[in-house]
Amino acid sequence: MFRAPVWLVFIVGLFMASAFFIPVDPFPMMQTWALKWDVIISAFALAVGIDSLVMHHIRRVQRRQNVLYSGTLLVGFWVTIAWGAFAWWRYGGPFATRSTFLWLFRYIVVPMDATMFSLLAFFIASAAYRAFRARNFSSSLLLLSAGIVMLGRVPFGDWAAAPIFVAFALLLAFYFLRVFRQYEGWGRSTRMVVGILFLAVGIILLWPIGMGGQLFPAFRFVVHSVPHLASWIMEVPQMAARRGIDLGISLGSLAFALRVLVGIERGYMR
Amino acid sequence: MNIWELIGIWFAALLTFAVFSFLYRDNPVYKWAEHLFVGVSAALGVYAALEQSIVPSVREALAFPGVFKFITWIAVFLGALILFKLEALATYLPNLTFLSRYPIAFVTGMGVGLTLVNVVNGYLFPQTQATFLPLFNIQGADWLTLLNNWIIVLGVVFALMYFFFSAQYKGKLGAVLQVGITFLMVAFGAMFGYTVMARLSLLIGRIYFLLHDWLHII
Amino acid sequence: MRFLYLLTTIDRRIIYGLVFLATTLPFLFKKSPSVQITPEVEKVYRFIDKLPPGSRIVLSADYGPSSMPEIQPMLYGICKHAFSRGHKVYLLTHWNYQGLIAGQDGIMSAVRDFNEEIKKGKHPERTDTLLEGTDYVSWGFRPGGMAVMLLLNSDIRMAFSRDVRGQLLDSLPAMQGFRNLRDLGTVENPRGILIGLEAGFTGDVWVIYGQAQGRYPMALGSTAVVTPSYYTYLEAGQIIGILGGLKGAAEYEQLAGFKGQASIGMLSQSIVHILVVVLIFLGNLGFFLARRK
Amino acid sequence: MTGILAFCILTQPPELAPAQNLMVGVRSDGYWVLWEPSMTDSLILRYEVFRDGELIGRAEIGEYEFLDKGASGVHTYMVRAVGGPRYIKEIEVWGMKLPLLAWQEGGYADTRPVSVEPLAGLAVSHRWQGFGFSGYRLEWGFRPQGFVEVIRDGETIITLPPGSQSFTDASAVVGKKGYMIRDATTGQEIIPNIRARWEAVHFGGLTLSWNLPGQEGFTLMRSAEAREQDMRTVDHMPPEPVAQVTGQESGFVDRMASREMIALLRSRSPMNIYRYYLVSGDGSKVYFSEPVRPQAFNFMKLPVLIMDILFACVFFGFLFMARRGRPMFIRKIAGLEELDNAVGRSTEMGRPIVYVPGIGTIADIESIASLTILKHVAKKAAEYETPVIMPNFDPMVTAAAKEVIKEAYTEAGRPDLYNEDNVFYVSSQQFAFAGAVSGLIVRERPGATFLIGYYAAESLVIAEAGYSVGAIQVAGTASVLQTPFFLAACDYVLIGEEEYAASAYLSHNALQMATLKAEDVFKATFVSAIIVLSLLVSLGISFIFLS
Repeated sequence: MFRAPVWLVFIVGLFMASAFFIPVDPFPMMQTWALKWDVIISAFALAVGIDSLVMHHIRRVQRRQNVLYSGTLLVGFWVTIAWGAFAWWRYGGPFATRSTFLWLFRYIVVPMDATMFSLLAFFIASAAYRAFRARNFSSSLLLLSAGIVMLGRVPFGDWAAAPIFVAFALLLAFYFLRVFRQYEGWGRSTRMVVGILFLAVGIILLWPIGMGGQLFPAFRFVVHSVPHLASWIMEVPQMAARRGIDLGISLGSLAFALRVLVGIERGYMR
Repeated sequence: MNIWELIGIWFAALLTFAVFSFLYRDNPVYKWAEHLFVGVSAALGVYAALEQSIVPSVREALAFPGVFKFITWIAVFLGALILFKLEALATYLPNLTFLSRYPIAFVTGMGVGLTLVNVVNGYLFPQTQATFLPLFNIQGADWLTLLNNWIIVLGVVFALMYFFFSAQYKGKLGAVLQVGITFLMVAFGAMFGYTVMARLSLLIGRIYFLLHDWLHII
Repeated sequence: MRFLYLLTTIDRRIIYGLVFLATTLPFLFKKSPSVQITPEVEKVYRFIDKLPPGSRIVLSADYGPSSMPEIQPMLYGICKHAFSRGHKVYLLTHWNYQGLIAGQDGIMSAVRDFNEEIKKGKHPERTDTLLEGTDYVSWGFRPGGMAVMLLLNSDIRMAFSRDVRGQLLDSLPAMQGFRNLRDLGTVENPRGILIGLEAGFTGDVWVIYGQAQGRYPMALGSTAVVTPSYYTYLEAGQIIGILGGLKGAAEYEQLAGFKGQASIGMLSQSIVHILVVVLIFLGNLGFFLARRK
Repeated sequence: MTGILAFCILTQPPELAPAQNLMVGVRSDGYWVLWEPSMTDSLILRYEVFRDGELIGRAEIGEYEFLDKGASGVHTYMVRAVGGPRYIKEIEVWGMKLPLLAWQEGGYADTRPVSVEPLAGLAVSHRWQGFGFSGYRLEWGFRPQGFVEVIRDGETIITLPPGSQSFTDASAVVGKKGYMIRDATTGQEIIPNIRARWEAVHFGGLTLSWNLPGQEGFTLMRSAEAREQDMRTVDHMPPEPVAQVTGQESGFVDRMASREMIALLRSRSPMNIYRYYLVSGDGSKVYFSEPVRPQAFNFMKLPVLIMDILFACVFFGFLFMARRGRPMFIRKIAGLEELDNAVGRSTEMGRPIVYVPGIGTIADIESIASLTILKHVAKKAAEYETPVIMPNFDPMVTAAAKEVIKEAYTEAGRPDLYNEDNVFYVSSQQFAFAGAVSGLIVRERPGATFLIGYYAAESLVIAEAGYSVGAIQVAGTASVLQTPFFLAACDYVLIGEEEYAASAYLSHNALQMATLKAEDVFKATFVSAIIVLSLLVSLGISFIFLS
């Protein structure tokens, strides 16, 4: 029973791949028409998705499980369907510019969707606060590059960057210089060196800020370098690592396409 | 600013506070708003599908001359087969649901064929070729380009080797994972920093709506 | 020491309150700071500025309501800039009704404001107001994503035979002589540009499938979440520039010389970003001081 | 006013000049006769076209072409320019006298007849080279203000727009590196950085060879017919001269056609069908060739085909080896012990485990990998007698998860512990699912949470809930955009493809092992290619797989 659709995938897949290599007559036209078929068929696929959602909630209402919520969903669904049909008849199309049907989109979907995602702004702040602790080398790198990029991309961020990094360097220096005695041998010396290093960085960064409070040229140089440092991090190291990861992922999608073409992978057929 | 818009803005503000209440705790008002949102957006999806794609496709199918019209009708018929997956039909005609596999197979075949070729032509080769960067003897280029080229080449190489699972990175080779994880951490940190601004823009958009459209303060 | 311990475990609801205040209060000051222009935004602005008048700007509004605050100011800014340079604007979308309505609202507000400016005489070279069909066209949505992009490379009318209002494309003056996206020329001698306003994966599909075959000039405006992944395309030369997040929109507004929604939001962005970094520092302060070994 | 008008017209010399350089182009729908206006065009009333002596059509004023529909075979064409002296005629319109310009059909002037016949024996070959040289790439560091002139051996070959910093000279010859870059405004001259560009597959160009009687020279001309993918002809380019050639020639390369052909093969822009013409010296004979179509196979994309075939061979090779049970080495992912001691610590605390498979459907690779890791976690939980609670986003994944957990419990020897309603479907809406799962985590207060699978924006909502109840969190997702949030909120994260490696390591499933090994082979090739070719570029030879 699985045979025919798997062969259809193989034939259509092979044709679309070979049409890429053959610029002469029949193939480009057939490829254009195959793409047109694809547009028509995926239009029907939308209907199936919506049907499974509505049927699921109808069953939950019939089984008396959270009737209020599933009821609200169904009422919302059928009211929108009715309003849409009226708008189509009245304005020649539900999404015509003057149609009142857009009221539903503008005043229910837009606020809900946008506010739902904006919750993440709160979660990001609390997650950053609780989890960005410089436990080891890699997590402190994560923290440092996040901090620089965050401060580098906002207008006043660069002014605030210098004092924050000074405080951070001095904190780390204080920690390492207090703790290095509890380690022996190699661990002890590295911690001492790192502590002194952070102390030096803190004082050097402090010097332009502390110079009599007025905007000393050195301070302005430090301030203006933060945005450039932020865009440099985005354009070079981030781009390189991202390219490495994406090359891996596209090899993965190539392998997945091969498995589906040959019919080993049939998840999509459920 | 007619009465409908006024009601709309007040209802949108109500929904916005309903969602913000989720910050405190999961509460019935939030659940009610959530389900209303799901129902309305599903119905809007129905009309989007009907008005923007199914109706124009069928209208175009009739408009094309002769043999092309016939070809387009095959596509519409093949597309209609998917409807056998609908639960209403599936309950009455369970043994016909297998028919819906053919259109899905056609669309999957299209996706697979295009992926097999275009991932290589559009991503693998161009991105790899863009990483063949000169590492020394660059006349006239300043030291920053040289440094950037080194970092890009090393970054891509170590990121790829970090996801290399056929070699046992023991002892000395462990350093490869260390350098790889360093590049990844810098990249993820940058992505995190970049995303804070994105999520904040959404919150700013909502606050702008509350202050500007609802309360007319700004 | 108790105070240090308190520093490391601030209750998350207090943090939510702080973020809410830090976002709301700056709005009341009504002062939008000047943003530093990054090269990738400037490239897009210069490219559109240098295009010969009457070239074609194709906008692909692939975003939903949740990304409207970031991308709508970009659409608004690009449309106003294109109209002031006398270019024609074309709008399509791959995100069914969401992108369609968001894009439609954006272009309508840009047209309305531009027409008011014309009436106020700000654009001496234009006497008549903008008309749908002659100055801007909205093609609407067709499902299929990749399929539609490849169709647009060979013939627009195969993918979109009618625009959103149901008018035949051939009947619109703006569509005369516009057969497919290759009429946008190439990066060397451009006659237009395709700008993908992306909030998801469609941007990569545009570059890998659309631009790789059509070779037309292309730029991407996107939410800040997705922007990092486009730097690889920028460096490889597949796109000419990126508008990243609300900051990208604010930079474009500043280049185009008007104070839009993006610029107003930048002050709150600064305050909250600084708040987040200070919170990270406080978390580490308590963490390190309390840590013995 | 009429006086002045009359004076300048009537003084024109009466005799007429014939149309100039008559040319016949061949199109799919017939012969296309083209000519340029005669010297005395102002006196000409119309042009008449004659085929083999008899009149077939005329061209109105301002038209200098005529399509002889459906014509084929050998014919002779001639164009007659009909006209005569002009005079002013007074005409009566509503009682007003208006001057009107009129012609006397005084005479006509004929062009020399042009005979058109197919060019027998014209051989066109597409020259392809593996590892072909495709020119020098010049790069210079400084940013010029004005226009930039690229000078090769003294003469300027191109002027680039201001601000350009690189140029590829496609018409270069191997070895001749006398390049100089001059900034037009400042006059500054520097030697650019020169790199030879070699291509894996290089299109050598269209080479023509023909053999015509008679000794005198010919003009080689070319016309093109651009045809869109749906076979409708888009536009015709009239024949334009390419070069002066002799009657016998073999191996003549037409450079312009090669460059356009490359553009076509690289990006399948409208398909140009070329046609060559040999026009005799005095313009009396025109030989036309058959249309030169692009080859059936687009060799420019050969590297893509080779890459696909290689990948398929490597992948299926590993698959058959894995199916026949050959042991394959996959390194132990550091995170795997984390999975086990997370379950262990959760048992010490006597609290359940929550496993969230993300919002992927059954067709996503990440959901399938997550189910494999679920089996390992469930088996470990069965040994420690800790309940596993699993909220789901997709009904299909729920059904599959139920089976996976049942198998894991029976393999661990504790089928009695399996509790049917610990694995349940929650919702298919992203944020409804996130809200419900975080509510569940806050209520159940699990000792350990596993967030493995495809995640989107809701990843942080769930991870934040897990963090607030102090659970040990192990996350794993290949969606790179969510990894930073998991890194911030979870104790251990499987980054990107480590999720697939973990599921392959745990399950030894042949298909997943083969995919991983095939990817590793190509990752190694890309790494070595980048290292070797970057060094080569530094030495001045840049190699491109796909131009």
